Amino acid sequence: QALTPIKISYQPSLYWALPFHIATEKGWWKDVGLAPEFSTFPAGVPQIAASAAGSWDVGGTGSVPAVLGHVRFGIKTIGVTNDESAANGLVGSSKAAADFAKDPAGALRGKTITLTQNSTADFAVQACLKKYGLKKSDVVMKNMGQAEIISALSSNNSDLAGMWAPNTYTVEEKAGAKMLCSGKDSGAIVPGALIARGDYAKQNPQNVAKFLAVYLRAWSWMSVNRPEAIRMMKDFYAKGGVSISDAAMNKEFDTRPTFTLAQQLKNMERTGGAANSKMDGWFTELSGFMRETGAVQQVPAVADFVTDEYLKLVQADAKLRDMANSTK
Amino acid sequence: MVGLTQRKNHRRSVVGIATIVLLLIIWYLATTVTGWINPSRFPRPDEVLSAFTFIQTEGYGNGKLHQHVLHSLKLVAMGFAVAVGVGVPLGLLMGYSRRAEALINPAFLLLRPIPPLAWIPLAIVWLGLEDGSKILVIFVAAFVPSVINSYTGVRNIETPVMEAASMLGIKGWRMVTEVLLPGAMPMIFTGLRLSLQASWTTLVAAELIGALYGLGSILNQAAQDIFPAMILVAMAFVGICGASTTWLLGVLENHAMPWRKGRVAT
Amino acid sequence: MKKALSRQHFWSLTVTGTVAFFAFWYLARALHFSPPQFLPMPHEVLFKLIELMDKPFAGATLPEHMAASLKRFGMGFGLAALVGIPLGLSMGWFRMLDDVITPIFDGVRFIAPVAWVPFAALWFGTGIGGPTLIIFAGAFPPCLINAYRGARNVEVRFLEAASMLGAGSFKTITEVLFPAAVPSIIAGLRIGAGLGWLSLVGAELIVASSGMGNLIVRAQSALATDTVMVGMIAIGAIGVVIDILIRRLEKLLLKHRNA
Amino acid sequence: MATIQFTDVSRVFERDGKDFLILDKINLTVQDEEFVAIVGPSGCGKTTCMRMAAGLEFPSTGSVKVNDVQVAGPGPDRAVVFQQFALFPWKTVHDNIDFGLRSKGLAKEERESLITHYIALMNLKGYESAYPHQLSGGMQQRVAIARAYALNPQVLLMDEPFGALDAQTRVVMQEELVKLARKNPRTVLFITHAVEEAVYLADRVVVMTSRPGKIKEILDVKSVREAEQWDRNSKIEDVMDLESFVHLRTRIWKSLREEHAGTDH
Amino acid sequence: MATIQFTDVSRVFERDGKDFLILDKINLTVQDEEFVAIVGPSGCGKTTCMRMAAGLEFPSTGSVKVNDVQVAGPGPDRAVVFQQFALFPWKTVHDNIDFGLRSKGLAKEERESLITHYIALMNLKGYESAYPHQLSGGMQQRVAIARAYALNPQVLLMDEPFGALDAQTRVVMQEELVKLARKNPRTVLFITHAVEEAVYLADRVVVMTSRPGKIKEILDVKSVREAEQWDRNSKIEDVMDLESFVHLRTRIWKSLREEHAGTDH
Ligand SMILES: Nc1ncnc2c1ncn2[C@@H]1O[C@H](COP(=O)(O)OP(=O)(O)OP(=O)(O)O)[C@@H](O)[C@H]1O
Ligand SMILES: Nc1ncnc2c1ncn2[C@@H]1O[C@H](COP(=O)(O)OP(=O)(O)OP(=O)(O)O)[C@@H](O)[C@H]1O
Ligand SMILES: O=[N+]([O-])[O-]
Ligand SMILES: [Mg+2]
Ligand SMILES: [Mg+2]
Repeated sequence: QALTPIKISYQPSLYWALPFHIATEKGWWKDVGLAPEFSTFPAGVPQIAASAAGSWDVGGTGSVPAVLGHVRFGIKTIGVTNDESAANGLVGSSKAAADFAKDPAGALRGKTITLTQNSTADFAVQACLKKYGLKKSDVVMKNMGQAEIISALSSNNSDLAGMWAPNTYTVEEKAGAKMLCSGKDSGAIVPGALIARGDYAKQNPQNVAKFLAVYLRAWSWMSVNRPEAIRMMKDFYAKGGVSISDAAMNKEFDTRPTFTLAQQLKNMERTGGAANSKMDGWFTELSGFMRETGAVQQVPAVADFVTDEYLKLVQADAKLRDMANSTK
Repeated sequence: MVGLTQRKNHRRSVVGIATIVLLLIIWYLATTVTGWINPSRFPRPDEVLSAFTFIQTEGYGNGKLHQHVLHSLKLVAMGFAVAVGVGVPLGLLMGYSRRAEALINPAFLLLRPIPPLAWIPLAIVWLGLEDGSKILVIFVAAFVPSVINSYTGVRNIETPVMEAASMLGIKGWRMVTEVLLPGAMPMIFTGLRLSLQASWTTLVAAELIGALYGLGSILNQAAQDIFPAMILVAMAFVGICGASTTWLLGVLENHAMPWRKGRVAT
Repeated sequence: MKKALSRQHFWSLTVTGTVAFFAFWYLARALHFSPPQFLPMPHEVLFKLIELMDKPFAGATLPEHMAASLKRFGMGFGLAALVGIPLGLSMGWFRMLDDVITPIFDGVRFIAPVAWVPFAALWFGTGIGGPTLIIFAGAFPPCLINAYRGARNVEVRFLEAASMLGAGSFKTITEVLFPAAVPSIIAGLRIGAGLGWLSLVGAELIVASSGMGNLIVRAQSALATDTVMVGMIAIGAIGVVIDILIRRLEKLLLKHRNA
Repeated sequence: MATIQFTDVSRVFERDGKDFLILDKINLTVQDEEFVAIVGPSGCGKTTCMRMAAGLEFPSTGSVKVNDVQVAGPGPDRAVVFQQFALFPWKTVHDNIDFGLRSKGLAKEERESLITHYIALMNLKGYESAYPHQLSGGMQQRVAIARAYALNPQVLLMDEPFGALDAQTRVVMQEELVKLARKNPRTVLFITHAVEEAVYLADRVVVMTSRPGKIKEILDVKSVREAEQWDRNSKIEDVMDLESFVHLRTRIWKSLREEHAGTDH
Repeated sequence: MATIQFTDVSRVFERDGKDFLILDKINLTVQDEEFVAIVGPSGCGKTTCMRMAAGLEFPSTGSVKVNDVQVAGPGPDRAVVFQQFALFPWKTVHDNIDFGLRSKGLAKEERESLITHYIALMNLKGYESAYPHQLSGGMQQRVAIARAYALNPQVLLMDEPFGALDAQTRVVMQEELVKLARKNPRTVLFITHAVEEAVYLADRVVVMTSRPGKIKEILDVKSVREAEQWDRNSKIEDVMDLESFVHLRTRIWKSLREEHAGTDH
């Protein structure tokens, strides 16, 4: 039987993208009759913009671009890649870290923070500021790409930065920087999003379900095969030019919760027809943040784009469900 | 025969304005009534207008439009000035002295083809996140045309003119100020125009380096927000600034070379 | 005019200049002008370059990255030349076309090729289309302007001779304007190739999986300054090679004309 | 049959917003197969006259007719030999001559035989595939003349065709033009600054006044030549010392010097 | 006192890796205040000779001396008038003349009086602040000559100074040069293609052979002029019909034609 092509997009060297690599290495796509064509993007924004040109059908991205993608191009969020709350946050140079240990609010007030605006790291940084009783206007924020931020931080041209993993590990290991306050520390839940182009999902629900099943299978497998997974992770990160220590890789596994099919469905369970699931809460928070930054003009209704429809298709199909839960 | 006829300027501007108006109408029709173009892929005129009003009144990307424009003008002016200040004398020197050329050329050849964008990492590391690093990136882009054109300008001074100068016993500083500089002036100005254009086209890259204000930072921010209408507003103002600074340069050029008055401009 | 240097003298100065350049580089490090991890030494860069010839970084070896970039460049630059030269020549001949296109063109030429990145993503996405558009945006203006200027600057006597000999528009454009404008067109191709090649780094922001631009951004993120420099030098070297090739083409086309 | 007829031709040029009268009521008819030379001070409008006959320029008032038809534009019936040759530098000798023939839509064979003929006539054999820059000035000029002649035009218009040549080469070219004109007579309008050249070549010499250009006088060289029995085949240095030649030459000289004193050279 | 002395001067040029002998054993002495004209076929090496006297070019063998001193480089003692005028386009008439004077370190007043003098002499009054492109060709040439004369050089070197002018303007310039030479005699080396010009202006005319350039013959015009009592102040058209003039002219003509036949024009 001929394989159905499907265009999958992700960002290289990110923890949540590892399942794509593993599924490919293991040859799991053809088990569900899919032939993936991958495209990768350095950040979420160009990734979702490319959906307008039909460059991809499904994929994973940060939750901030997921919301923006819905508002601009009708992209659906169909699941969660991982909880990366601990992996996004405010990073400081060793000097800034010392000041921060003594007086967090004082160490931040009036300082310049370099960060990538409209990113999950931005979201986490805002939550951290709130936690220490600071307003946005109490600091100066400079918008830069992650690569520029790394250069600036490591050459002492910036002391405070909003970053995400594995860039955080890079600066921790190579420039002596420290994570000062993550999303997790500040109570900001930062989910990663599994996404699908709206019209593609509508026309090919089964393909989307198959995609989800393979993705979930990879997490299931990794949960019991960490040493091999770490080996593959090393390859995968290297492809994106990232080289971090084994310890940092293990830390990725330890600090970034992932969700099984059952957990995903539970996170998304709504009662009484209201958008009141756990995930609805996360994404409402995020949307509020984006309204504040001006990235979107109105807070979008979560029910319009966060949907468990496709996970339910996986659940409903015995073969796919088994696959999603398979540790082999 | 069309190609042989003299072009009249007023006719040109009438056609030019008509063309632009026509384009605006086509744009309007294509994005609204007819629906040929999906507005999510290219914004409607009214969206652009409201983006313009928005940045004018409420501000966008840390500031109002005029703050952005002024900051970009400042960056371009500095980068351009440094590039010209270093590039023109260097080009004159390399043009005049074969020794200097042989000596300097290797470094120039090695550094010249490296894209300004590729300098960003080093610019940040060396000069930090303030204006210095942005000016360096603009400088890198604007430097090359200034050098090359000044060099070519000197080399293209007609041999009889150079021989006349040596026949008259001209040497040293007088040679530079009274022969090389005026002789190479037309080419130098061509170089300055190219340098200016390079400065503007590099602005966006330069402002990737943590800019608070600037048209480039607006472009970057609007790209991140996927706000095509705002992108167009920023593009339009980059175009307007580029065209007006070039016009200013043209005015300067006319005054700088009184001996060319009444000749056909290139 | 100054006399040409003897070959020996020229090379001794050139070598001196080259040595001085590298000496300055080492000196900058010795004087702690910049922290070591941000200013690798020439030999370190060289070793890195040799290493990257067959060891992949960011998913591909250096030659593979180069090949990916060159392919995109070829498309964008080829298109720019293919559209820009005939259009520029036609604008030089048909006044109406000139009047219509020039004002549009004057407005857009100050806009950085990288500024088109968002639209390139919106219109063409990841395929070859997006990068092609951006490289095109860099290379097109000089191709067009120089073909146009070349055509406008054709000596009137040639045009008069052509019309006296009964040539029509097509024949005039192909057999008079084009050959007469060749030097100017070549200069435009050289500048255009340079700018197109520079825009590549921007273009590769939207396609992250390969290419020289990607290599540099990835290396920057990994704090691998030596790899960044290898990328810069490789980009520079290819730029020089492209320029040399175009000059060869010029020699070929102008073989029969005097200097 | 081909004639060129200027009737009350005036030409005004605008410069810096002001109108300048350049040519003032020119009346001149060049007869079929007649060779007319125009001399006159620099800037008097000679080139402008010729360009009007070529259709590259138009009168402000009056009319220019070739064969009783108003001139509307350039065409291969009126071949022009420009002062700077205007050969296409990117075409070989062969292709330069061929360019106009192809425009006329002649068959390949016919074109080749014409090209061979004129290359031989102009003594250019062996140089078919040379490019203009590989030729000396005199040879380039012969190519330009061959290119014009090959079109088999009714009218030949030549604007200081030998002006850029050194004096020695110039003489050789004059002699060749005389030979050619004998073998292939044409209606010719010939502009020159060199009075000897005009007297040696022309049937009639038109002397113009300085700006605004008017016709000052017309000298009938042909009747003198026939009366004095100059040998039409002789070299210029054989005739230029003849008293009748010297007399005509000096007469034109002086007429021109009067004009020259009036202009701001 | 100023003389120019070429002794066994040969010059070889390399082109495409091959050596070409351009000048072959030139021996010539130009006496103090003598006016020597050189004529010869195109490419025979006339300009090369002149450039060697100017110090812009050097002999391969032999020596070029000015005032018995070997020429080592250009200098304001030997003023050059180039064929293409070589005025500085970015300087006014006044400043072009002044440019060389400033190099000589003269005081401002003295310079101004010299400039005024030569501007008047060259009939350029009123054009002091004009730029070269605002002048006609003849006027530009007069500025170039004024610039050269103002330096008060011992030697004047002129390379086809009137080659680019039309025939009428040329005559006016020739007459002005004769007038000037009478008021301010100098040692002059003058290159031309026009034989009449050489005969009209020079004391001696040197005829050169075609490549490699050798001196073919030297004609003593001065003795003829003095013997036949040509009026040195007369206009060219007054002398050019004199039998002695025509005879000399035709003699040189024929000598050149022989050379010309030998070159591939
Ligand atoms: N397109 C034009 N616009 C304005 N003035 C012009 C134009 N063409 C020619 N003229 C003027 O017309 C006059 C006559 O020019 P034309 O070229 O016919 O002179 P000419 O007799 O051929 O002179 P020459 O002997 O120097 O070639 C000149 O004063 C010139 O400046
Ligand atoms: N720098 C050079 N390199 C090689 N050949 C040269 C150089 N300068 C002159 N020649 C050659 O030397 C010869 C003599 O040149 P020169 O300019 O002296 O001739 P000329 O007698 O002044 O000719 P014309 O009358 O055409 O001005 C020519 O064949 C020329 O090609
Ligand atoms: O995926 N993000 O770029 O946040
Ligand atoms: Mg004329
Ligand atoms: Mg010469």
